[in-house]
Amino acid sequence: MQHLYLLLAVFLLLNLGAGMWRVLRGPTAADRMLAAQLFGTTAVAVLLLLAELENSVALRDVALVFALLAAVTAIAFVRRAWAGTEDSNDTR
Amino acid sequence: MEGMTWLGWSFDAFVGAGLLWLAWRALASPDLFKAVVLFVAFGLLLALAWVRLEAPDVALAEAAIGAGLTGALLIAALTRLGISMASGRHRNNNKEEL
Amino acid sequence: MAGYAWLLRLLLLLLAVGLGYAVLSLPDQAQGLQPDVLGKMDQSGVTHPVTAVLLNFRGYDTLLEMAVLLLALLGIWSLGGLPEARPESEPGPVLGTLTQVLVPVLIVVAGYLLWTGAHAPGGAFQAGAVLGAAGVLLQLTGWRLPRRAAGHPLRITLVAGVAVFLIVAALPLPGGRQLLEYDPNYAGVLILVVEAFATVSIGVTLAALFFGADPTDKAPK
Amino acid sequence: MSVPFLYALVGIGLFCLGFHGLIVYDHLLRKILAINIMGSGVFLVLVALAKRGGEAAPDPVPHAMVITGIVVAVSATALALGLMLKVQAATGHAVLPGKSRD
Repeated sequence: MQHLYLLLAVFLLLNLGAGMWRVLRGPTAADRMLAAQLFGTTAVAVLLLLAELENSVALRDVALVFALLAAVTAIAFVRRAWAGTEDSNDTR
Repeated sequence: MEGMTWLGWSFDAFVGAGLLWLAWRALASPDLFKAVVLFVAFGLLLALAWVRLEAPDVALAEAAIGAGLTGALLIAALTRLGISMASGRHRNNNKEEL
Repeated sequence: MAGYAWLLRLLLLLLAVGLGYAVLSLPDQAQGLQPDVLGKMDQSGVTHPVTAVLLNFRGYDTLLEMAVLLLALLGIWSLGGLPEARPESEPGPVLGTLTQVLVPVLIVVAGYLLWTGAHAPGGAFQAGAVLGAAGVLLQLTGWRLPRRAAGHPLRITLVAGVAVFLIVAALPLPGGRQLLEYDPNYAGVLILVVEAFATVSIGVTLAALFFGADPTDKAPK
Repeated sequence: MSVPFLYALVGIGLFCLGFHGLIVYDHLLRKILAINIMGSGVFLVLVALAKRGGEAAPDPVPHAMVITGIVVAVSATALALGLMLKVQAATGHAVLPGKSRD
């Protein structure tokens, strides 16, 4: 079981590479931002796997804080950067 | 436990390589918005490094500040600079090739 | 500059190699200060080593660190306001509901982190950061500090953390003991009081840093 | 070579990468990112070296220092961003005076 958890954590970490590709390619800022959000979600999953692995309550707290606060950057982006730009309806 | 240590090592190696690569791309990419997003992702990966180093206190602080505050601060500053999100270039007439 | 790029890279490579050599030549096994900290844990008033170091054994660091936070805020306020990005629209229904749900949850989580810091990872800085994020979220949805709260109430909240810490630090002085030398019998309660005020002050300071100007200022240009 | 030393070396790498970026790039936002990356490298070295006790719990003193360091870093970043915006408002460019505008 322990092997499986760590294997899954490594697999999720590799998934981040796929997200990276979106951050680098874009093409719009929203694509990059969503990819960064995907990073956050994957990190929560990795943290929960590590919490099971080490049987640690503290790591679940870290995952909780992560999940709660990942939204703040996205909202900052939507409110400050994206709303009102001339190309926010852009479908490129 | 042979496979366990091997998996642990590969996990650490991925995290370390990812950190260095994200830092390099964040500094070198010509688009400032991309740099900020890469820096936010760098903070997320750093929190995983703290967890692997048995520092959950530091991971909590990094999760709260790296995921929430730094990203919001940088994005707010970027908009106040007048950088258009679509191209990463300045919107006002003093065109700068970034 | 371009001609010296290779020289710069060479020097930095030398620096990296030197630092790497220094780190690798350190002993493979080292306990550091961990035995000292664990040996004194029963006098600290808490059971989590990191909290004991932060608020008892190395209390000076934490006290001055909170003063640094205030200094950063004073620095931003003395810039006289930052250019406003653009007039903000009303938050949509999704964002409004999300904020209504998320902000109370963030406050509860901050309280939990503060409380759990005595015996497990957590504490004033983490709780303060979560609280600060709640403040940032409120500002992003268009909420602004009410006019009457922006003057003295805000300032008192900002300095409360440092002020309470200083008072608690000075309490042992009349008894002939040193600054920050808590009585082990009351250390747990004192640390919780200091942490509670520090959490609120850190949270409000971080939110004010995001706002970027003294809210009592006349509207910046 | 063990796991803590791997992370310590990554920390050194981050420090030098950030140092390089701080010198080479002219845009102030990039310089701020570079300083943050340098700081993260230092934190990584500190926390990694705290974990050299093998199976024993890591040294809590560097952890406490890094936690305060993270909070100070974010407040310094906020101040630096404010100064950058003022430089831009005064000169029209977010670069240091006397620097080329690239």
